[in-house]
Amino acid sequence: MFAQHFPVLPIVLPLIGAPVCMLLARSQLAWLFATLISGFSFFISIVLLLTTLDQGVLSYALGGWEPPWGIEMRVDVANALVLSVVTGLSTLVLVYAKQSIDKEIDRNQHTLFYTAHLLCLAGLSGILSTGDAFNLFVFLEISSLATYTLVSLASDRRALTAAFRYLVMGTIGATFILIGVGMMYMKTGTLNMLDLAARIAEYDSNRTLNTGLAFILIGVSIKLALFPLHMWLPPAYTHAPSAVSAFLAGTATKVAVYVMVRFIFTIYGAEYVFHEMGMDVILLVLAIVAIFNCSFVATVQSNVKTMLAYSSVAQIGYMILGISLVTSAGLMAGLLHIFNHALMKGALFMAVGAVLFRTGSADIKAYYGLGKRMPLTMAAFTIAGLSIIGVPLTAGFVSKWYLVTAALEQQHWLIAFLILTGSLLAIVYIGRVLEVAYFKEPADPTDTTIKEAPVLMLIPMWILVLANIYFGIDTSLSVSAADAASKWLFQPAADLGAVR
Amino acid sequence: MISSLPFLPPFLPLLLGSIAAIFLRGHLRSVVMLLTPVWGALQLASLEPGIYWTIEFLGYHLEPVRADKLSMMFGYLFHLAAFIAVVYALHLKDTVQHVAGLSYAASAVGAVFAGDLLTLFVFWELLALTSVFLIWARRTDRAYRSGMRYIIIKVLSGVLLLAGATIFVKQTGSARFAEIGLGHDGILNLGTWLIFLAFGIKCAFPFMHNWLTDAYPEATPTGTIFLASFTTKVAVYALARGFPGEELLVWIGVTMACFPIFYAVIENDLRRVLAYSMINQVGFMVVGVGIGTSLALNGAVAHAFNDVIFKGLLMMTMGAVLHMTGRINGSELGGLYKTMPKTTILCIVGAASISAFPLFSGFVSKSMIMSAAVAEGYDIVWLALLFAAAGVFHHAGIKIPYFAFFAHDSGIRTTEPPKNMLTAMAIAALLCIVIGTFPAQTVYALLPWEVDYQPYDVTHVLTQLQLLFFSALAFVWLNLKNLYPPELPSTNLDSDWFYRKLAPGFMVPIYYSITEAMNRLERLSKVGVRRLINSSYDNEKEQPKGYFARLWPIETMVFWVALLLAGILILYYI
Amino acid sequence: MSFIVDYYNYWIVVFLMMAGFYIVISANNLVKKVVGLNIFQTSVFIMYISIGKVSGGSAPILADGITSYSNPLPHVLILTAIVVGVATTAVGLALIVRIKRAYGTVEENEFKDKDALI
Amino acid sequence: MAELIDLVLLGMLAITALRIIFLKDLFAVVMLFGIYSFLSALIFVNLDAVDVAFTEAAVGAGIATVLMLGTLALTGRKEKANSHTALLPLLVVIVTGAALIYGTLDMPPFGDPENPANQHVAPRYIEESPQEVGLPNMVTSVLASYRAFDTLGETAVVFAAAIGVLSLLGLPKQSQATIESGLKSHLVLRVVAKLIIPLILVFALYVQFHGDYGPGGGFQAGVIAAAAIILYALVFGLPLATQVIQPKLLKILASMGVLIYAATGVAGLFFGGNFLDYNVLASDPVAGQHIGIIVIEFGIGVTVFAAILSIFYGFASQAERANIQ
Repeated sequence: MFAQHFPVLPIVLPLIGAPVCMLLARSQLAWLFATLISGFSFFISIVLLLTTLDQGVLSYALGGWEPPWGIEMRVDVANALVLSVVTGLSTLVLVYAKQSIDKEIDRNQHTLFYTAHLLCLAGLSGILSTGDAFNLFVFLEISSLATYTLVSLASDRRALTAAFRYLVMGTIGATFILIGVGMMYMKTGTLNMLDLAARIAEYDSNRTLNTGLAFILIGVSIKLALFPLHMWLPPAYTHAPSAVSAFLAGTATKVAVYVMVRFIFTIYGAEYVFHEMGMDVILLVLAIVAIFNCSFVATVQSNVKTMLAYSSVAQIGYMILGISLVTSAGLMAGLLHIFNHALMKGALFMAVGAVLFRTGSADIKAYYGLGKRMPLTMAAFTIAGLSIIGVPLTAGFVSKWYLVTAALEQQHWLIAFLILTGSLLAIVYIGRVLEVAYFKEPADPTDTTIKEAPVLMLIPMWILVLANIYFGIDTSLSVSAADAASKWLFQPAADLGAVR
Repeated sequence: MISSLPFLPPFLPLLLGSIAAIFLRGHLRSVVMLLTPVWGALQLASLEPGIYWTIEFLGYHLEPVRADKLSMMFGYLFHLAAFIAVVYALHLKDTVQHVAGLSYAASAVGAVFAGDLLTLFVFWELLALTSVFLIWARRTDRAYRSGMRYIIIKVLSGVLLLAGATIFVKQTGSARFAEIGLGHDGILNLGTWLIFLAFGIKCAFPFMHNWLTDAYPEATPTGTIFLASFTTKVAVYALARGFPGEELLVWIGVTMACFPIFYAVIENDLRRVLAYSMINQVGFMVVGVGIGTSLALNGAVAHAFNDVIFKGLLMMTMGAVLHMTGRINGSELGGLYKTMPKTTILCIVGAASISAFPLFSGFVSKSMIMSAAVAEGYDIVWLALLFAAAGVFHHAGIKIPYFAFFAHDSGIRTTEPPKNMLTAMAIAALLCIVIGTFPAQTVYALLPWEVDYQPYDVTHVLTQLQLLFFSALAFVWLNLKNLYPPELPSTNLDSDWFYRKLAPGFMVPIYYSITEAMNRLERLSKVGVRRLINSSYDNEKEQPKGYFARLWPIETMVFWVALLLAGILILYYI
Repeated sequence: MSFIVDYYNYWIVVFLMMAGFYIVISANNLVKKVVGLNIFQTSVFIMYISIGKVSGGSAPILADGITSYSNPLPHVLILTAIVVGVATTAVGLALIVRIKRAYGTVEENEFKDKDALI
Repeated sequence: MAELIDLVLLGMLAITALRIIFLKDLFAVVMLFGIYSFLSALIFVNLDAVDVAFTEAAVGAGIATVLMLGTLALTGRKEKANSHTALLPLLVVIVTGAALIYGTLDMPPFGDPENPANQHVAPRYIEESPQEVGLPNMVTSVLASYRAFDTLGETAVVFAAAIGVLSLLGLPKQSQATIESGLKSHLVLRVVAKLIIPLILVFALYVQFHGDYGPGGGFQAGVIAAAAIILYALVFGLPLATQVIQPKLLKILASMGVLIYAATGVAGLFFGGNFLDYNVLASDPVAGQHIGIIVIEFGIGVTVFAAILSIFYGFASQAERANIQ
C-alpha cells in the first residue's frame, strides 16, 4: 500500500522522527528510536535504488498537485544512489554514536544530538529527492542548521568558532543558491527542475541566466568545499564530535556534489554550462589545485582529524575532476567516488574517533605504538587508508581506475598522470600515521588504560571496512548504479539538444 | 561470475603456511613451514596447464591463475627456493621473518601465475610489502631507513606498472598479460614504456639498481636469502613474458653484466659484493631475454633457475659467516677455513657454480646465453659477456672465498653454523652439482621452449676453462704485485686510480659522471622537499603555516567568494 | 527614465548585496558580521518581491473589482526565506554568546590568537 | 506614484545600509538594522506583498532586533577599531557589483505583466486557487497547499533553530526563587503591559485564523503570541514568565507543532491520497483543503510560538546568569 509513497518517506520519516525523539527525552530511547528510523529510511532507499535501476524514474506529486504547480519528488538512479549512501552511513554512525557521544557530549544534550541528527538526515534526503529548485534550498537550510548545532555540540571551545565560520559560509552559500534560483525563476517563471530545463533550453545564452548559474555554482561550491572556498571545512570536521565528523565527511559535501551535478546536467544542461561558458576549465583547474594543495597541506598536519578533513577536500577535487571531464565516463567516475569515498572516509573518521575515545587526543603523538594496543582499530584505519590511496582490491582503487580511464578516453594524459601523482601524496599522509602506529614505541608504555575500542564502535567501523574491500572486488552493484546514473543524467541534456 | 574448480591457486599453500606461522609456535611451526613448500610443489605438479577462474572486473576479463610451462618452471623454482630458505631460517624464533618470508614467496608465485596485468600488479605490490619486513626485521635504524627507501622505490615501480597497465589496457581493450613489446601502436607508446620501466626497476636496470645494493646487505642473514631468490627473478619472468626479443634489452643487459664488476671488486661488505654480482647475473638473463630466440630465452630462464640456487648458496655462506662472527667486511675477515671447513667447501661449490666451471650449474645455463648471442651475430655482446664472465670469477669466484676464509688470518675463531643452516647450504650445493652434471634430466626438462642444446662440447668447455684460467692468473698477479685494491675498512668510491688501470677508460668516467649527476639531482630534490615542508610547517609551534595551510579568518573566506564570483562573471562577459 | 525605473530595484538590490558582503568582510565584530549577513539576505528578498510585482496590480488577495494581481509565488518563497533567515540569525547569535563566554571576546582578530589552531 | 515611493524607500534603504558599514557603535548598528527591516517591510507593502511585509516587520524588525540587542547586552556594544585596511575587499566588492549590475541589464523589466515570471506557473494560482482551494488569500493557498511541503520544511527549520539555540544556551531553570528582575519599579509600564498583553494574544489568535482571508497566518500569529510573552518577561522578569509558560512545555509544544503538520500530511496517505493531499480529508475537496489548511496553520503557529519563545528564553537565561555573576 505504501510502495507508491516511497519517494517521500526517506524525508518524512526522519522529519517526524526528530520531534518524537525530542519528546522521548531519554538518551537511550532517543538513540534506539533514531537508529530505527534511520535504518528504516536506509531500507526504503535501497528499495528505491533497485526500483529506479529497474524502472528509471519515480515521480511523486506532493499534495496531489501536478508538477509545475506543486512540488515534485523525483527519484532516479542518481539520487537513489546517493540517498542509499547517506541513509546507510547515517545508520552506521548512529550505532557508532552511542558510546562515542556518551563520552564527548554532556549527558542532558543527548536527545538534542539525536534530534539534530535526524533533522540533518531529513534535510539531506530532501535535497536529494526533490525535483523543485526552491524546495532544495529549504532542505539545504534544514540540514545546515542541524549541522551547525551538531558541530557546536562538542565540548571544545574551538568547535564554537568552527561552527560560526561554517554558519557564515553556509548561509552565504545557501543565499547564493537562492539568488541563482531567483534569477532562473525571473527568466522562466517556474521552479520545477525539469520544467526549468525545458525553458532554459529555449534561451541561447542570456546574461541573467549566466549570472544565476554563477551564483548557483559558487553557492554549491561553498557547500561542497571546493578549493579555495573550503576553509570552513577543516576546523568544522576537526572539532566536531567524532560521530558527526564521520557522518558529515561521508555525506554533507557529497550531497552538495550531487546538487552541483543536478544543476549542471539536469537543469542547465552540460552543453550550456561547459561548452558555452567554459565552466569545465575553471572546475578542472580548481579540482586539480584542490587535489595537490590540500593533499600537501594534509601531509603537514599534526592533528589526524584535520589531516583527514584536508584529505576530504582533496577527494572532493577528484569528484569535481570527474564531473569537469564532461563525459559520461567522467561523471560516472565522480558519482562512483561519492559512493566509495563515503565508505572510506566514514571508516577513517570512525577509527580516529575510536582513538580519541580511548586516548582523548587526535594528535599524531597519540598514535605512537597504537598498532599493538588497538589492533582492530588501527587495522581498520590501515585498510581504509589504503583505500584512500587507491590500492587495488579496495573501493578507492575502483574509483581511481575509472577516473584515470575517463581521463585517458579523452586523451588527457596530463590529467591521468596528475591523478596518479595525487595518490602519492595520499601515501605520505596516511603513511605518516601508519608509521608511528606500527613502528614507534608508545610514549608511555606503562599506560594500561588504552585498550581496544568498544564493540559498538568497532562493528560499524568494520562494516565499512569490509564494504571497502567488498566494493573493491565485486564492483557490479556500485559500478552499474553509477553507470546508470551518469547515463541518466546525460540523457536529458541530449534531449535538450534535440529541442534546440 | 566465478567459475571455480576444485583446485587451489598455486600461491595459496604458501599463503596458508604463512598465516599458520602467525599462530603456531616451536616445533609445530617448523614442521608446518617445512611442509608448506612441499605441499605447494605437489599441488603444482597436479596442475594442468590452462587458465583458471576468469573474473569480470571493471569490464575486463581477469585471469588470476594461468598455468603454462614458463610459469610452471618459475613456480617450481620458487617452491624450491622457499624450501631451502625455510630450512636455513629454522633456527630463528622471529615470527616476523617467518611470516614475511613465506608470504613473500607466495606473492612471487602469485605473480608468475598472474594471467592479466591487474593481478600481476596486485602481487607486484604484495612482493614489495611483504619483503620490506625482511629488511626491517634486522631492527637497526640503518635497516629501517634502508627499508623505507626500498619500499618507496618498490611502490613507485608498482604505481608505474599500474599507470602503464591502465593505459595499455585502455588502448588494447584487453587486460591479458602476454607479449607487450615496446613497438606497440598508440600515443607515444607511453603505456608499454611505463610497464617496461616498472619491470626495469624490479630488475635493477642500470641507474635503477640502487635499491638492491642498498637494501639487500641491510637485511637479516636469512632475510637476504629470501630477497635474493624472488624479486629480481619475478622481474626476469615478467620481461621474458612481456618483452621477449626486445633489442634494447640486450644492451641494457650487457651494461648490467659489466658495470657492477668494478663496484664489486672494490666493495668491502661481502654481502654487497654478492648484491653487485647479482645485478651482473641478472644482466646475463636480460641479455638472453633481449636476444629472444628460444635458445636465448631458455638460457635466460635456466640461468634464473640456477642463479637462485648458487646465489642463494653464496648468500647463505656469507649469512652463516655474519651469523657466527657478526662481521661481514672483507677487511675484518680471513682465515675462517680453520674453524668453518664445511662452510668453506660449500662456499667454494657456490663460487664454482657462479663462475660457470664445467660440471657446475652456472656453466650449463650461461653457455646457452653465450651461444645464443653468437648464433644471432651479437659478437660485441659475446665479447662483453665474456669479459663479464671473467669478472664474475674474479670477484665472486675468487674474492668471496678468498677474503672470507683464507687471505691473512684475522684471528677470529668460531664454530660451524647451526645444523639447519648447514643442511640448507648442503642441499643447494648438491643441486648445483647435480644440475651441472645432469642438465638434461633436471633443468632442461623444465624449460618452456623446445630446444636441443648440448653444453658439454669441446669448444664450450675449452673456452670457459681458458677464460677461468686467465682470470685466475690475473688475480694472482695483481695480488702478488700488490696492485689488487686493498680491502679498505670503508667503501670508497673515489678511488678512481683503479678504474684507469683496469677498466676500459671511457666507460667508467661516463658512468661515474652520470651517477654523480643523478646523486646531485637527488640531493637537490631532497633539499627542495625539505624546504617546502619547512615553509609550510612551523616546527616550534608544531602547527602548519603558510597561506593555504593555516586557517583563514572569515573575512578572507568571504573575500575569496567575492573574488571568485567577480572572476567568473567577468570571464562570462568577455 | 523608463530604463531607470525598469532596473532601479535590481541596482539597489546589487548595492545592498555588496554592502552586506562588505560588512561581513570588513567587520571585526561577529555581531556586526551577522548584521551584514542579514542585510545581504534582505537584499535577496527585495529582488524576489520585485520579480513578482505587476504594475497596476494589487495584493494577491481576492477582492471584488480587481482584475490584476501581483504574483503570489515569490511572496510565498520569501515568507519561507525570511523565517529561514531569522532561524540562522538566532543560531548565529547564540553561537556568539557562547564564543564570548569561552573566549572573552567577539572580535575576530582577538580570538584568533587565543588558540593555536582555531 | 507607486514607483516614486519605491524609488524613495529604496534610496533610504541604501543610505541606511551605507551608514551601517561605517558605524562602530553596535547598539546604533542594531537599531539601524531594525529601521532597515522596517523600511524593507514598507517596500514590500508597496510592492503588494502584504503577507511578506507583515512577517518582515514581526520577524526581521521585531524578533531579530530583540535577539541582537540581547546579544549585545552580553557581548558589549562597541566594535573595536580595525587594525587593517580593507581597500582590496572594497575594490573586489565594487568590481563584483559592477559586473552584477551589468548582468541585470538583461533582466525582464520591473513590473511588466508580460515577464516570464508572471506567465507560466503564477496565473494558475491567481485564477484557479480561489476555486480549487477555496481561499481568497492566494498567498495562503500557495503556502499551505500548493507548496505545503516547503512550508513543512520551513517549520522544521524553525524547530531546528530552536534545537540549536537550546543546545547552545540551554533553557532557564524554572525557579520559585524571587530574584529581583524585570522593571518592577516602573508601575505605569506594568499596568499598561497587563492591559496590552491579553490584547496582543487575542490579536495573535485573530491573525492565526484570519490568514485565510487577509494577510496573516501561523507564522505571524506565532511570532505575535511569542512577543506577548516576551513583553511579559521583560516587564515582570524571566522567573515569573517561566512560571506562566514553562520551559519544558515549550519543548513539547515545539515538537507537537511539527508533528501536527506532518501528521496532517500522513493523514492524506491513509485516506488514499499523496502526502499532504488535503482533498481526500473530507468528501468535498474544497472542504478538505479548508480543514487541512486550518490544521497545518495551527501546527505552524504552535511551533513558531514555542520555538521563538524558547530562543528568547535561551538568550534571557544567559543574560540572567551574566547578571548574577
